[in-house]
Amino acid sequence: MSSPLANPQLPPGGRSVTPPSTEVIALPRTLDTSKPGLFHLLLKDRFATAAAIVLVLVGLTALVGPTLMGDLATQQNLSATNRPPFSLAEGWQFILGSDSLGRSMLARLVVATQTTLSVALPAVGISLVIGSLWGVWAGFHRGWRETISMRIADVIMSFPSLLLAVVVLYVFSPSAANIVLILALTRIPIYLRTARAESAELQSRTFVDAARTFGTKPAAIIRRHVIPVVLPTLLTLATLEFCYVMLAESSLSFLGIGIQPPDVSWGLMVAQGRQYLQTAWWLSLFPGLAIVITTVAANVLAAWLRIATDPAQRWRLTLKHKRKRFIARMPVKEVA
Amino acid sequence: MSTITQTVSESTVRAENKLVLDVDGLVVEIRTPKGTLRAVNDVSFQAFSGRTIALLGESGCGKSMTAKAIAGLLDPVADVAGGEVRLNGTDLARLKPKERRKFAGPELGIVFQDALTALNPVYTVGTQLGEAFRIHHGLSAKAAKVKAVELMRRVGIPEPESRVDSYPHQFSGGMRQRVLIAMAVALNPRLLIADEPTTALDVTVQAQIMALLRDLRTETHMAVVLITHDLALVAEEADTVAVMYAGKVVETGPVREVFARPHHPYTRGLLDSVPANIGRGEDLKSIAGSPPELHNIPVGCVYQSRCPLVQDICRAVSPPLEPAGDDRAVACHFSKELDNV
Amino acid sequence: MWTFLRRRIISSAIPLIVVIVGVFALARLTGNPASLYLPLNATEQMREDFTARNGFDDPLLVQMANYFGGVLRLDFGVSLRTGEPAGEMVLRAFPATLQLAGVTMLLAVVLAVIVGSWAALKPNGIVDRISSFASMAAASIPDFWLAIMGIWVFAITLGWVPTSGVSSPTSWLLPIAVLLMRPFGVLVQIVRGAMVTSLSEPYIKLARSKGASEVRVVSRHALRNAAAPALTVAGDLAVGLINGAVVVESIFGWPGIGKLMIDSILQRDFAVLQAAVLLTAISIFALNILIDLGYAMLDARVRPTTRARKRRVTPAAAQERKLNVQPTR
Amino acid sequence: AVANSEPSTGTTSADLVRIVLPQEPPTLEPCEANLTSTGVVVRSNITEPLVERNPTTGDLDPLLATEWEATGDTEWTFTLRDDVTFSDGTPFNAEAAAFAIDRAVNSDLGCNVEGYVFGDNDLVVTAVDETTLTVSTVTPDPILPLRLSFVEIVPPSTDTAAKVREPVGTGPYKVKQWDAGTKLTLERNDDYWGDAPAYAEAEYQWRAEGTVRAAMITSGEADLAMGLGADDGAGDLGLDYPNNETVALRLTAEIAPLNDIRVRQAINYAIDKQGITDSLYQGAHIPAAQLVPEGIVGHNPDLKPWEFDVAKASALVAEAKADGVPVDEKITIVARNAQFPKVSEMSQILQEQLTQAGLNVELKMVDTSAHLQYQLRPFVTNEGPIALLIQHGNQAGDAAFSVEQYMTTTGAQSVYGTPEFDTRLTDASVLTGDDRESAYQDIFEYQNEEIVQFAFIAHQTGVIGKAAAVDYTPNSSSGDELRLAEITPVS
Amino acid sequence: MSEALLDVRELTKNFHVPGAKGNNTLCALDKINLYVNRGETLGLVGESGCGKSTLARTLLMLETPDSGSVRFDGVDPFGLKSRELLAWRRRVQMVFQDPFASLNARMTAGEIVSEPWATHRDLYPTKAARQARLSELFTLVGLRPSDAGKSPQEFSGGQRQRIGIARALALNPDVIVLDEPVSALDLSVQAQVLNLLNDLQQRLGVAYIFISHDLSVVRHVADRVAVMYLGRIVETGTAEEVFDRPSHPYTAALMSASPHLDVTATAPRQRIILEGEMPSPLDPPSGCRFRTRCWKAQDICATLAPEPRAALDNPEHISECHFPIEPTRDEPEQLAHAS
Ligand SMILES: Nc1ncnc2c1ncn2[C@@H]1O[C@H](COP(=O)(O)OP(=O)(O)OP(=O)(O)O)[C@@H](O)[C@H]1O
Ligand SMILES: Nc1ncnc2c1ncn2[C@@H]1O[C@H](COP(=O)(O)OP(=O)(O)OP(=O)(O)O)[C@@H](O)[C@H]1O
Ligand SMILES: [Mg+2]
Ligand SMILES: [Mg+2]
Repeated sequence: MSSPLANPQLPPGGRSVTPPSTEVIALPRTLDTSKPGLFHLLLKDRFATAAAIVLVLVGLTALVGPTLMGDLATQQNLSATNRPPFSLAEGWQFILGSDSLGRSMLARLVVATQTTLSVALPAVGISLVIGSLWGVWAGFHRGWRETISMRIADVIMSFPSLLLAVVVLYVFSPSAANIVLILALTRIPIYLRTARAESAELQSRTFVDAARTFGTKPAAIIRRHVIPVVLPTLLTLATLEFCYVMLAESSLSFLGIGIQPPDVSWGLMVAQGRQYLQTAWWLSLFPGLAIVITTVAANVLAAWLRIATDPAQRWRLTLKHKRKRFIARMPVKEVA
Repeated sequence: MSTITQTVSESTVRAENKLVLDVDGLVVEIRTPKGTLRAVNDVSFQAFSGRTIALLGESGCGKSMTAKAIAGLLDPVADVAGGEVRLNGTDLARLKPKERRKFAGPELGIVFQDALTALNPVYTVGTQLGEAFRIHHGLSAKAAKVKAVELMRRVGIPEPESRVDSYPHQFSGGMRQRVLIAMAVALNPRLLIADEPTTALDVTVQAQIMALLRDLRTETHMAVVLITHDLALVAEEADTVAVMYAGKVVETGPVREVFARPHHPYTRGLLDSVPANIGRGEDLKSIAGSPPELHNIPVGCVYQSRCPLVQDICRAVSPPLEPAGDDRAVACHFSKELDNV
Repeated sequence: MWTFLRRRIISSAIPLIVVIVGVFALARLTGNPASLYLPLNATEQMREDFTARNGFDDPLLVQMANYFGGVLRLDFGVSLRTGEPAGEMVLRAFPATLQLAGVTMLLAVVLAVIVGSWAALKPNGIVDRISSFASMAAASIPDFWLAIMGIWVFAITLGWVPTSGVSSPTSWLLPIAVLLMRPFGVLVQIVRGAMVTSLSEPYIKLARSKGASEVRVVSRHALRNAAAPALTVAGDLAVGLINGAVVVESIFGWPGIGKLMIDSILQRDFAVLQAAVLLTAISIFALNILIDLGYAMLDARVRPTTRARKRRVTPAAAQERKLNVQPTR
Repeated sequence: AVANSEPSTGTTSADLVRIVLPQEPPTLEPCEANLTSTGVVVRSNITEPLVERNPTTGDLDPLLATEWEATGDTEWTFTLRDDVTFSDGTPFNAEAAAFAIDRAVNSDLGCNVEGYVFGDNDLVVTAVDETTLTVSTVTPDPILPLRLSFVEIVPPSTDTAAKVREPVGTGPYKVKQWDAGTKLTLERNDDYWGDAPAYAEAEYQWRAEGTVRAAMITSGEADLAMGLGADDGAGDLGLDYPNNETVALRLTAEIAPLNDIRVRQAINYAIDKQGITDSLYQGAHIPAAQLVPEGIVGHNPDLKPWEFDVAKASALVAEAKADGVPVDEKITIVARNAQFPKVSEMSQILQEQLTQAGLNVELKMVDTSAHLQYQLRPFVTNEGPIALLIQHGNQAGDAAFSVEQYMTTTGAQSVYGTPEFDTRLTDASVLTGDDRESAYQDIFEYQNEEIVQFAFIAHQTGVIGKAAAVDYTPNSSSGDELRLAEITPVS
Repeated sequence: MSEALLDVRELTKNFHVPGAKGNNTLCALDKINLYVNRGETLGLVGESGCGKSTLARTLLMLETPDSGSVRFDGVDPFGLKSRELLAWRRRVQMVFQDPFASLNARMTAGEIVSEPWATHRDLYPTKAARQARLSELFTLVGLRPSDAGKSPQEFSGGQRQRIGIARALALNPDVIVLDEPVSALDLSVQAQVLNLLNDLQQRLGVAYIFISHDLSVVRHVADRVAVMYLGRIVETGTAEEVFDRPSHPYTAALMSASPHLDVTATAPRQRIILEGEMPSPLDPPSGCRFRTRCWKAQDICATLAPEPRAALDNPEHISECHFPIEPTRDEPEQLAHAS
């Protein structure tokens, strides 16, 4: 502090001449709205945007694909089997090659989208709903309800799900609905455990106590205060499970107890294509890629969504890259 | 404002009190979704050995940010965007992380605001206390533990030999706060920053902790920066005070004088809000409104929206922190008029 | 600790019995195995003999009682398929699975800790993005596809490892690599999340304030705290490996319990199935207990009811608190 | 002569031949050696029968018996070798042979051979002297020696109360070690009465995936891989061989609309047999017109596969429909997962092609156990009309084995028959020589014209992967009994 | 005393702490006696963990007491069944300490304040009535009715606490238990909230149980004060009595320990700095609970628990101590500072 007046931060002309410009920091005026819209936020994140586009495409495919290409997907042509992909010689529908029965890979992939989703989504949905509600209920009430629920979860977790699959699929009938049932049943504990833990923690929160002081019934408290809070966590979990369920379905197909032909799912396509790995790699690669891309997209979007819907974390998304060090160290006046 | 700090320094340098910390024009910026905002805006103050300076202000005014900036422990979203932090002449803000780490501990100790959660739950208190010695003096685990016991005794933890292997959760809040203070003073730093060291504690424990801090200060002659929002605590513990508002220092000076005769309407408002001075049933004089949001600080004086003396100039020109009598400085266009209100 | 162990073991017993009873009942639902084990043109008499010999004509409850009686005498019945004692078959297969699962989990944890921590140092940074993508993709590749691909590339084309079997140390590489994918992928996400949380905890600042180097901060302070959630998830994943490495075991000819279980399901070899389920269920329960013990070792807190007075919770502080409890991904 | 750079596992030496099977033998019980999974290891390697069918010529060759003749209407007499001992040192004699036959056919063990080859009737087996054995049946049985070729001879020390896992026999090999789950090793039986086989040891492993078995051949980890499919990737190392298996749809001809013969004929017309063999099996399979392939006594070389004619099929269906047959009724094709390579693809083709003919067809893939419910009596009757995809292998070489099972009204696997047909079948079964041959040929023709319980698809060809280092020529029985003695190193 | 609005007698509450070694019964409330009259404010002070919140929660029936009685307007709420209980719930409400944790962040301010009416449907049966009352409440606590659509995050701490108060007022209660309502707030905001509470009491005649550890605040708001230590009420009396002439050493120590904004004092204040900390409630000291930290403790304190005793000059000023401070003789200097 030998020469305090030589403070480099003071404008040369003295502070009375120019009002210090350090007060207002240049704010991006375009961002004035207090809540940047979700969509707007999405567009700012390239990865999340790409993921969303992928998922929308997958969804659309599942919706309209079968009506557009349903016939094509079952049309066999025993004289044109295992045609390699990326050739238009056989027509556009064989751009991804043909399968071992001469069916268009493209069409089958498209049709399989619907089956795959119609297994994975309900399976995830059912286990999500049952597991979450049950877990929330058990965690909220604690005590014996919690203990018994957790023991039931233990039982399901250590139960061989394959046996269940065999029983349901052979004793009852091997339908997509039954696969959904098995997958849903065996994944319930995942949600049950998470929901229970969160709900047990929530039930001791002050705002829940507050609701109790009005005489609010437990069911109403769960509905109003617990479920909205645990939902984001459970939804994130559900996207991870989405991947798991697709893989489990393909493993079932591998063992011959999954989706049954002539229905077709990505998992089944990979499973059946595996024996052609050396002669016709495209039979298993494309559906495998479809699984990978969809789950990665779902997870990227879920991670993003979770941050985006959490008021406490939202800021992470809007950050630009860290400024370079030299800018950060610039004297104040130059910043303004 | 540098002039002021100098005047302060001249008057306090008197005895053996040396300038330890010199914060000069510190600016801290935080990157947020709504743009970059300044949590600390041109803050300057100094700390002298053997003395306590209090940073006083309401929640969110930037006290902790200032402390963290000094200690080089800002969150990833925050950056020091300007100013200097000289600790015994070295500008900490310009050091590389590696060099800077050499200062952390031997030169500068810090006690954090969220003291009760600051201890690592998975290590014993002894391990954590000894860590500084292991890092800076390269002691063995065994030797560090001996030092840890010593430290615990020094901060008044009973039966240190048996408690050195306890985990933080086995300690009460007051004990944990002692451990944290012990950690901060382990290597006899020249500067101790105590960020709300007693806010989470009971008054009886607070009294114990403040007594401990006073003793340590006398013993090692370190400079103390005490961060708090408690006027009474400042009145009892600090020598000088810097009152902060919305990232700026609005008034500095010796505690006694500032509290007896505040020059800034905000300081005045704070003093008036203290309930102890008003009888049962009477209304307290509260400051209307609330501090400006940092991303929306108006042009001109930061206090304009709540100030009873506000005039047009306040909405246009930000008052600089200017000397106002002995050792004091204030950032107000109308500090002179305050006494007449 | 012994009381804890005792309590846990007792409280695991009932679920264990439920599992076995469930398996028992479900298995019986899959039909009489007579036609599988009798000649194609077996007479009605032969069927009846077979059924009676194996006790399948008793009421379910009687069968169950007999079974549990046997289990208490450590008699798990005889395999219909091989005629061997089911207990022996299962005990023979189990170590193979355990070794595979053990090595896989160990590697998965080590790799995930390294990658996850690295990613957590700069959330949303380039390393984070890449590792996030890669781990997610790794976790979503169908394992059998990967297995056959692996055989094709590494065993046939490159000739580095044997295609399958357990004959040499190198034959471990492919099965482990394939099995590794999902645990690794999931764990990276978890470790990363926990590390992001852990790195934003106040004790990290405290460690830094003592001048601790970045390596020390990450490895000693953050990691140990991040270990708990990772441990829980690793436990769940290990359960999956113990219970369900069916696909990989059957492709690589790994003589493990998963393969044995699926074979015994498809072959209606009830005694073996029940013994296998019993053993895996016991080991899963044991694993859970171990994890709880590990949890306690990692973290000395017994979750005490220390409740500091919450004074002056600022919006920023509230925000920070929230950040700390939620891993980002 | 090593095709591939050797990985660290194993070596191809004249000392060891390595074989990879699709599955681990459940046991090595000789009385179940007619099961493929057991027999492929046991038969003619560990144990031997009295007589042996030559898979190439179809004739019976002497083995442990040197001669045999019918010594009465219902009695056969066998002359046995006198220079044979079991691998455990006990001598082989008529006593032992009688014991083994008794154990397999007359005991309560529930041996698979018993049901598969002998039916309900017990045999009377008498050891006349050391080397003479008589076997009598209740009714005349012209093919008794052929049947006995399925009975593996074990020493009297063999357990009679339970099936054995590791048997003793007279074969060129004996069990050395069985690491259950991992591998099975046989070693040369140095006391073998015949020529010593080339390899000192044989090592069996098992892999469920065809691609993996093929990969083990290409990577040099195995010398022979059994049960491959055309696309499993064995490439040039894959050897095709006719494996006596025939694939067909078995139609529940008593349930509408399959009860109308026009519909059953339509199904036969609708299937593109050539297309299937060409596209799925690269032309290696042969479109089938009857239940048994060439080389089996009773095969009718004049029968031609039903021609593939969708128009005709549709016309027949339409005709039936016009007569009030409920052709819209759902017909379920039931097939067994992994029963043979590309079973799933074939099922899908069948479904598609039957649909083209105007039928309402569904596909149901099931596991072995469930498949057996459809395959064997008592049949599943509550699921409407069923077209069961069957794979029938006649290991014995005589059509009798096939028609008894599949065509008589009461046959264990037959869902339809007529009294006239039954009479023909019974009559044929007691004939011998050319009469027998032509009787069965007529029977196959008759089934195609009057009965049409089946829609034949193809006679299959098996693929064995064979490393370049070994010499082996597969034959029609290779899949059921892989004779190690026939494997030799490439010199 | 019989006409007291709320009368608590011998209220005891134990917690079972499963993990604890040895004794696992934690006595959080030990034979609490207190009463509140209509329209008055009872201040409750004490250190962290002494049982203040437990008392509040028990009064709100969030915990069930182990023994003792609570009478509210003559009825024991713990004996009530559904409908009557619901009616009772209306009359006692609570404002929580933490204005951030006590409001569900996913609801709007309006939803939060009107939440009680979802259970008490008959109170304001029509939507219009609820809407009107909502605006009224918002105005009453000094918020704009237009703020109803905002979510809690958009409010400052003081405003949030106002929302909490409005929610407590929604059912028109007779008593509001305020559990440290201002300790999370800044000084200037604290003043606003205290003013609001004062104003509401004067207008609505509602009684408060005001829990705080900040003596200056309690002194400002309370008519009567109860001082708690380790689950017991060690001293009660009117605010002036207790603050000006504390009789229990603990009360004196508390007051001495809190810092003072006294810029005129020249020398540092003499203080009673208590040794150590509050003992664990799992293992309370024998006899007088305060004896381990008391500078006046003697042998008798360890053996005999002191009985509540009224001060000589004032029967309403009761304390539990064998050696109460006599204002005339004891530590005159400290008390001077403490006042
Ligand atoms: N990570 C962050 N992101 C955005 N804003 C932040 C962050 N951390 C702090 N802030 C803001 O920076 C400002 C200063 O915060 P700081 O912690 O220094 O306040 P303080 O004066 O210490 O308050 P208190 O007394 O409550 O501790 C506050 O307005 C706060 O909201
Ligand atoms: N649910 C519970 N289970 C076990 N112990 C409890 C429970 N709730 C409170 N306690 C214990 O009861 C005692 C009194 O707690 P209480 O919360 O009433 O204290 P307090 O005076 O309100 O403290 P503070 O000022 O910190 O809020 C404490 O020791 C606490 O640990
Ligand atoms: Mg702070
Ligand atoms: Mg409390």
